[in-house]
Amino acid sequence: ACGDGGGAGDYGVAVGEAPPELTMVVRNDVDTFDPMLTAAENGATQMYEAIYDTLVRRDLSTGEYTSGMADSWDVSIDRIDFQLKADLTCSDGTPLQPSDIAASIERLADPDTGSVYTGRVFGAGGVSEIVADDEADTLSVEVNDPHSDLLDGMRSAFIVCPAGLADTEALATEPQGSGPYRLVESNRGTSYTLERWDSPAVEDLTDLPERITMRVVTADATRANLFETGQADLVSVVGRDARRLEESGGTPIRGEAAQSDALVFNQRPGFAAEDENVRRAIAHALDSEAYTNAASFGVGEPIDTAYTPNLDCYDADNGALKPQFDMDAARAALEDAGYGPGGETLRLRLVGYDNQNSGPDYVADTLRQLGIEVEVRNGTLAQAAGIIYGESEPWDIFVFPLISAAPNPYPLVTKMSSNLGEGGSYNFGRVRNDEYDDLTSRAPGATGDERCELWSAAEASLLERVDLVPLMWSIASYYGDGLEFEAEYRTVDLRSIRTTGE
Amino acid sequence: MNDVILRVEDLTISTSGRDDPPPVRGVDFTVRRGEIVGIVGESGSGKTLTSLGIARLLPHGLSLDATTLEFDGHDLIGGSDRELRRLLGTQMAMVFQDPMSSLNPARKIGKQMVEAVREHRGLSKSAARELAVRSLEDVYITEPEKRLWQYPHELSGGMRQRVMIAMGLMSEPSLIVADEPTTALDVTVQAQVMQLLCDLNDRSGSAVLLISHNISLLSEVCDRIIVMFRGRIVEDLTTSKLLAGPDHPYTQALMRAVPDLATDRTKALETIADTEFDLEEPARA
Amino acid sequence: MTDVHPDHDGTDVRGDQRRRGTTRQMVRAFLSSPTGILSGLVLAALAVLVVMGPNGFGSAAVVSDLGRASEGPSEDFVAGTDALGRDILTRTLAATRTSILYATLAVLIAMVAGALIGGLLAAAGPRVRRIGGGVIDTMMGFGDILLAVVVIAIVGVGSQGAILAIAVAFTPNFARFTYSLVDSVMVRDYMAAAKVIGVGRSGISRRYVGRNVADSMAIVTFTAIAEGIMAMSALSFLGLGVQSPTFDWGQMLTDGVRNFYLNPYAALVPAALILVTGLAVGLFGDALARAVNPVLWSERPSLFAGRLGGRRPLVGKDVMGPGAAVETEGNRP
Amino acid sequence: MKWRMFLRARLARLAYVLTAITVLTFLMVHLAPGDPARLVAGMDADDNAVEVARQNLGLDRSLPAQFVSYVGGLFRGDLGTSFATRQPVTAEIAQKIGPTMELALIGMVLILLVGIPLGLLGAVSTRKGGRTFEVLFSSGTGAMAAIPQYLVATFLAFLFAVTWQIFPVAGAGAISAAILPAVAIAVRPAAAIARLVRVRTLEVLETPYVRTARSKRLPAWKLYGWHVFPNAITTMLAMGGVLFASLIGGAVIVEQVFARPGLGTALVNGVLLGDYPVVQGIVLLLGFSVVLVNALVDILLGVVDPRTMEAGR
Amino acid sequence: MLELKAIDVTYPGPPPFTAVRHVDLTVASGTTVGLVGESGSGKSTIARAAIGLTPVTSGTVTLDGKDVTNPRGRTLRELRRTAQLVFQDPYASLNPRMEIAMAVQEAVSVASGERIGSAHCVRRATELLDRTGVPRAAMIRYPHQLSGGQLQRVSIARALATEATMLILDEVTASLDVSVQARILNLLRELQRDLDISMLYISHDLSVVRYLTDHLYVMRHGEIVEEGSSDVVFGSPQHEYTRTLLAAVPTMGGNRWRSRREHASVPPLSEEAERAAPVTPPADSVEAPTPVPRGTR
Ligand SMILES: Nc1ncnc2c1ncn2[C@@H]1O[C@H](COP(=O)(O)OP(=O)(O)OP(=O)(O)O)[C@@H](O)[C@H]1O
Ligand SMILES: Nc1ncnc2c1ncn2[C@@H]1O[C@H](COP(=O)(O)OP(=O)(O)OP(=O)(O)O)[C@@H](O)[C@H]1O
Ligand SMILES: [Mg+2]
Ligand SMILES: [Mg+2]
Repeated sequence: ACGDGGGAGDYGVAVGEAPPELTMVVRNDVDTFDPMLTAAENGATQMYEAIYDTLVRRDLSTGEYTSGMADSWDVSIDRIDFQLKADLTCSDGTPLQPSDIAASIERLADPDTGSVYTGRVFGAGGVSEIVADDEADTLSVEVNDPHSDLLDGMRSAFIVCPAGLADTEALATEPQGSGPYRLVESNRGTSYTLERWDSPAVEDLTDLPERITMRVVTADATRANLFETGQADLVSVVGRDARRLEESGGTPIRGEAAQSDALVFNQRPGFAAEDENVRRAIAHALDSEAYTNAASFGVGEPIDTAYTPNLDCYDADNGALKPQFDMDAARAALEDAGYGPGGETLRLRLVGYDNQNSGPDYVADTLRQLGIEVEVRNGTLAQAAGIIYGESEPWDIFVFPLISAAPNPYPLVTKMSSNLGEGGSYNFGRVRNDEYDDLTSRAPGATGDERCELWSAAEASLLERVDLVPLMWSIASYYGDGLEFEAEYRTVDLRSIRTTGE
Repeated sequence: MNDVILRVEDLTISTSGRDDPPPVRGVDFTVRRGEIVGIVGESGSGKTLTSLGIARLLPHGLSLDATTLEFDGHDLIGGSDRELRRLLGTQMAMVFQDPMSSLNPARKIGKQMVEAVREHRGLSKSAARELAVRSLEDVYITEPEKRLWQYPHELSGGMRQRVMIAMGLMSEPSLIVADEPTTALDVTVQAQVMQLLCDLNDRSGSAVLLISHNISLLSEVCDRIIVMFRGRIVEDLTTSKLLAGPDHPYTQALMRAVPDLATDRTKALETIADTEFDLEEPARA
Repeated sequence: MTDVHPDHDGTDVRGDQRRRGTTRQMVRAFLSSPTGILSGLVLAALAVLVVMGPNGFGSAAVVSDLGRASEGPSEDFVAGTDALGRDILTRTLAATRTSILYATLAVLIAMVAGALIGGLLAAAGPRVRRIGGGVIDTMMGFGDILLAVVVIAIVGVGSQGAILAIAVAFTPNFARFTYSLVDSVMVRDYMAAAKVIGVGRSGISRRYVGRNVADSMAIVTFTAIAEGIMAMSALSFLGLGVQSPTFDWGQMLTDGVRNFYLNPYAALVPAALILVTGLAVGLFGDALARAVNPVLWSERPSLFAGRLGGRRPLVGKDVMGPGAAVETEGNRP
Repeated sequence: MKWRMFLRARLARLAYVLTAITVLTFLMVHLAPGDPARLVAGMDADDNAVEVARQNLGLDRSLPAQFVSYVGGLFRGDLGTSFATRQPVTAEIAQKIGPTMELALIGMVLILLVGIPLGLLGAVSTRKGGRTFEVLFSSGTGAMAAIPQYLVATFLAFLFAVTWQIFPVAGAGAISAAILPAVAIAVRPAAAIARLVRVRTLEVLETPYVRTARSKRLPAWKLYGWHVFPNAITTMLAMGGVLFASLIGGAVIVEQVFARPGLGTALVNGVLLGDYPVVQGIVLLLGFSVVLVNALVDILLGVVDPRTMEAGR
Repeated sequence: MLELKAIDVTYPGPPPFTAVRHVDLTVASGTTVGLVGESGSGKSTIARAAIGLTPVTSGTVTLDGKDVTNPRGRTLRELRRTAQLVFQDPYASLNPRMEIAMAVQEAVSVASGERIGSAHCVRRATELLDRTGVPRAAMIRYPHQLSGGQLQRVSIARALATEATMLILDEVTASLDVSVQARILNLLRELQRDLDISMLYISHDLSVVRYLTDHLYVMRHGEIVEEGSSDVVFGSPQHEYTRTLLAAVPTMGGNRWRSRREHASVPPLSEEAERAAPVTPPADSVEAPTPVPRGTR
């Protein structure tokens, strides 16, 4: 369908079936095909979804966990027992035994691997035991601390085949997975071609396109151009070019992020934002809607809570706890902090992330209206990370793109709590919110209604102390040429793509 | 066949868009076949421009006007382009003032030499080369075959000048216009070049129009000498007349201004002051 | 002394009269070129904008109005608004100061550094010259942008980084230019003559090297500012240029280019200013070159330096020479 | 003999320039602010992950030790491993060099095809007294040189890829995909070349040897082709190294607009991500090619104009 | 006054080239000495060596009895106060960015220690320019605004401004018109008479040398082949080369070629004359290659 005539949406199959061939454009390149070591977002994740398999999956339309490599599973608060499918095979044809899967998970759990996902998947305490039984096709994972989101974590535990584990260096360029697709052609930085193979793990092969070309284009406008000129079937646009596509008749499918873009502060001793009044003043000065316009040109949605509506413990009422947009209140709070007229001038260093368009500029602009001197430092996510984690460059405010694949509140804990990591090293803002620490240490172990109550209270404590100022619910617009599908912020569910015949 | 190879009547060369008087004004002269004619005059009197005008090679920005400009019986002003090309390409040869820069530095001597005859006489490559070798021999250049493969910068000034002459001679022209061909050279080399020119004139009957500052030199070589001053011809006289005593005071002064080996050392040289010659118009504003 | 008639018209040989004459001639030479006048006017207008700066436009350039963000061209906003609802036209005009000043600063640093390096190299021994020349050639081989990017890798992103990067990137060019300029002056006969007369080191460097090099340097520096603006804007495009709240044409153009499909004016307005500045600076430089070089004041006819002699490039050995001048006593002015 | 000396001098230059570049690029990693290990480990990493990353990168060893192993690697053709992709830098470069070279080559052809004839035309018409053309020429080339490349690129994409859809919007591989980016990077250098050729041609046209050639009454194409052009071209050849640089530099920018992979993009990303081995490798490679191009140009100049070889000593 | 004893000058290579070999040359006080010879024979090299512009490899240079071989510092300054070199091309040897009065003032200032523009400098410069016949109106002009003859006068005035009593004139009239040449020659004679200066006059033009000089040196291939009082050398040349040289000088009404032409048969160039113009030029006498500026912006 690559612009070769036929017109829009003509994939040569009946309406409602998966298109046999598909050209997708992803927003950034795969950094490495080692899914445990990746730092990238959309491009890589989308690719792993196709190439690697996971034990469980989640249906985006229903929110239900569905079968992956495991047919069934038995979840407790600190342990899962999986019953695996028989005769699993790697895409290179070698059989995949439960012990191989266990080895892959162990690598993920091993702190020496240096994976970012270790804590998120297994919780603060780490893994205590992984047991595989090749005869019975079972696998069990047990963690040290109770972790109610363990099952969800397993969604992002991509299983690497033995060939990959044997040579982790080669894994960087040659994926070794058991997912439904094989990488048949790779032009780094430009395009990748994936081909479906007869994986025994896939129930219905016709649900998936036979061949997917993934092109990498970082510029929003260019992705939009590719779509407009019919050179791509499925693109995502995160910025203002969405408006152009809509004007020319495209209807976007929303890929919602879990957790909101928010302002976070450097609360280390000696920094201005250590003072709650300063944080409050800043929070009062910011209008979520205005920020959303500046940062996403209206594609995202303004939000006042840290948890987004697609999160399982979302509580809209917590929004009232966030200081509301009110410049007078902001001025008052600032004066309480000893700045402003009569007091000294407040100087702040703002770190922004270049995907947030004019968002950081908006924040800076507004704060300047309060008489605060703001210096902006926009960079890539990696640069921003270098600043906020490193001790070499001072910073005060960070516009934090909290985008998580997990639809639960746990990922936020790693940023806001002092419980995790040595000396709170995850907690880059050195937030000292004892209430939050306490609540979040209990929440992962709780079940039923209590779980969400605890999480909700934890969110409330952050908002009350203004440790976090939620601003926007990030949403990526996906446009399909005569296609419908389910999407998250970072990925499109390949199994859900269907032609619409429009 | 006409006895006169070059006839110039009322030749004026003017600069475009300037109020200055034209650098060459109303020049008349003729050159007969086989004749050696010299042009002498102070610097800037229009000698070079006259010669370029005759060859229709005036630099950009100058325009030419004449009642008659005839070469070998062909009208150089009205004649057809094609005809003139061939005529001037074969029948008139130019040897310029500065041998150091008159040859293309980026082209081998051989190629530069043969291109005119190949163009106008359609000679084959080998025939043209042979001719070039013979021509180099004619100007007493040693190892002519080797020279063809050399670049101009590999030759001495005197050799380059001889190459220039040899190049002009290849098509056996009826007129050689040589503009100060020896100014940059040693007296000994100058003597060789002069000998060559005379030699050729003798052998193939080419007429020579020789331009020089050096009136003594011209007096040794030429049959006739034209004296130019401020863009005009002030006197056109035979060499014997010159030696016997020219009529025009400028020519007389010119002869006295140049010391020769016999000049009286105790006397100051005579010089030519600007005001001395009252031509109709004052020189330059 | 029979034939020499010095016209004793009582002219004095003193300094001020001389200087006045020189200035007058320069001005006259400058005014004789229409392009020079035109570009001069454009530059004057730009200078006004530089002086005004962002604050000269009141709040229009800096204060955001999110209610009217990302609008297309309208009566209120001739070129539309940016993502924070600021008028693009006003903002572009307001950005003139930063754009020109930063580029100028970078170019000046490069000029000083390059002149020093080039001058020292030209005065150094053959070995140093060869090695230095090789390094400069190679640095030049990298080109402005690449060098600047590499510098930014070291010094970090931001206005200072960008200025420094452009300065470093331009330095080899200036060094090379100064080097060949000084070198061409050094080998000239008048240098030997000056030495023979016994002119001291400082006299040589001021009156000989200095005077013969200064105007070409000044003009090249001047024209390099346009290049500097371009290079700055390229850095902005790569995300390595000046950072908010500072804004320059490059930033605006970059933003405009990203928004090209929705509001092309957002790109075209700053592009037009960059273009106009570049052209004006170039033409002005040409006119200036003619004005300050006494050799070009009056284009005198001569066979090989005729009308074209005046249009030699301002590079290399021919800067000072009038070509093969046909000099005659009869040509006395 | 002449050639041998000439080549020896070139090789010596190659050696010391490369040494200088190697030391400089190596120091770059250590002069740069920030912690590469942190950058590699990513946003969500804790101290442990960072430490692991540091060890993996070999950044925990002493500076001289690192330098020795870096230089040792160079001799084995090993430029290190990319921080971001964990791939050998050589592999990384091998993947990116193709598209960039393609762009540079097409760009070069365009520059020559447009710049030289335009310059010659400019010279000829100036000589004929075409004042209007002269003004057009100088303002035209001036404008061409004063428009930022990314605007040109975007504009070309807008017209030819989006509006008329003659060329693909983005990508690499097919030649057609390289045309627009090549045009975009060729515009400025072509203008520069045109100006240079014009000025130089005008100079050459006034030389005595062209007058000599005119006196032979050769047809125009021979006069220009044999006498004017070879002499006018030397200046342009001497610009070869710089031309190459401007193409690569242009590629950095244009590659972004057309979403082409290439050395330029890789370099900028390397800088932005702090992926210094890649930056180091690319800088080294470019330095090498620049020195090589300069040497080639010198040799070519020696062929076209044999006098330069003697001056080159 | 000026005495060169057994000087050798070798230009450093590669390959090194010995341009002048064992040259002895004396210029007696108040006299004019001529130096002639073929192109590239080392005449200019001698001039430059005498003035300390080119280092002498061996031998001594004395000026007024003082040793000024390869002078430095004080010696150099003193040497330059006594001896001056005037170059062939007056245009090239004047700073194009300096008005000619300034150029002369500068020389005065070097000699007197007074500031440029001081009353003394102005007066003396004006005086010298008047003396050499440069019109007053021309004094505030730049070199390119003057004619070649005027410029050559400025050069001479500048040399005199240093209060030099020894002038080395290297082909000073080669680029000038005959009538201008005559004026310069007259000026030189006049200056010599009035100021009692000594001159070393280097030229190709034997007629001029004959007219101007008392004593003559003939050079070839870096060596002096003949020396003697002008009258003697011109009258009865001893060396073969001198004879060739003299024979080649065109004389008014001399009819070497014309007569031959009239008598038809022209013998080819003699072997000897061919050797006089070497087929292979000395390595460096070829035109200096123009370095092409690389990467000019
Ligand atoms: N291209 C030109 N444009 C305008 N005027 C010119 C041009 N070339 C020469 N002239 C002027 O024409 C006059 C005659 O010049 P020409 O070169 O013919 O003199 P000449 O007698 O050959 O002098 P010389 O002995 O110095 O060669 C001079 O005043 C010169 O300035
Ligand atoms: N700087 C230099 N380096 C090397 N060789 C040189 C240098 N200057 C001159 N020569 C060589 O020294 C020889 C003598 O040169 P010089 O200039 O003294 O000759 P000349 O007699 O003045 O010649 P001309 O009559 O042409 O002026 C020549 O062969 C020349 O090539
Ligand atoms: Mg002439
Ligand atoms: Mg000499």
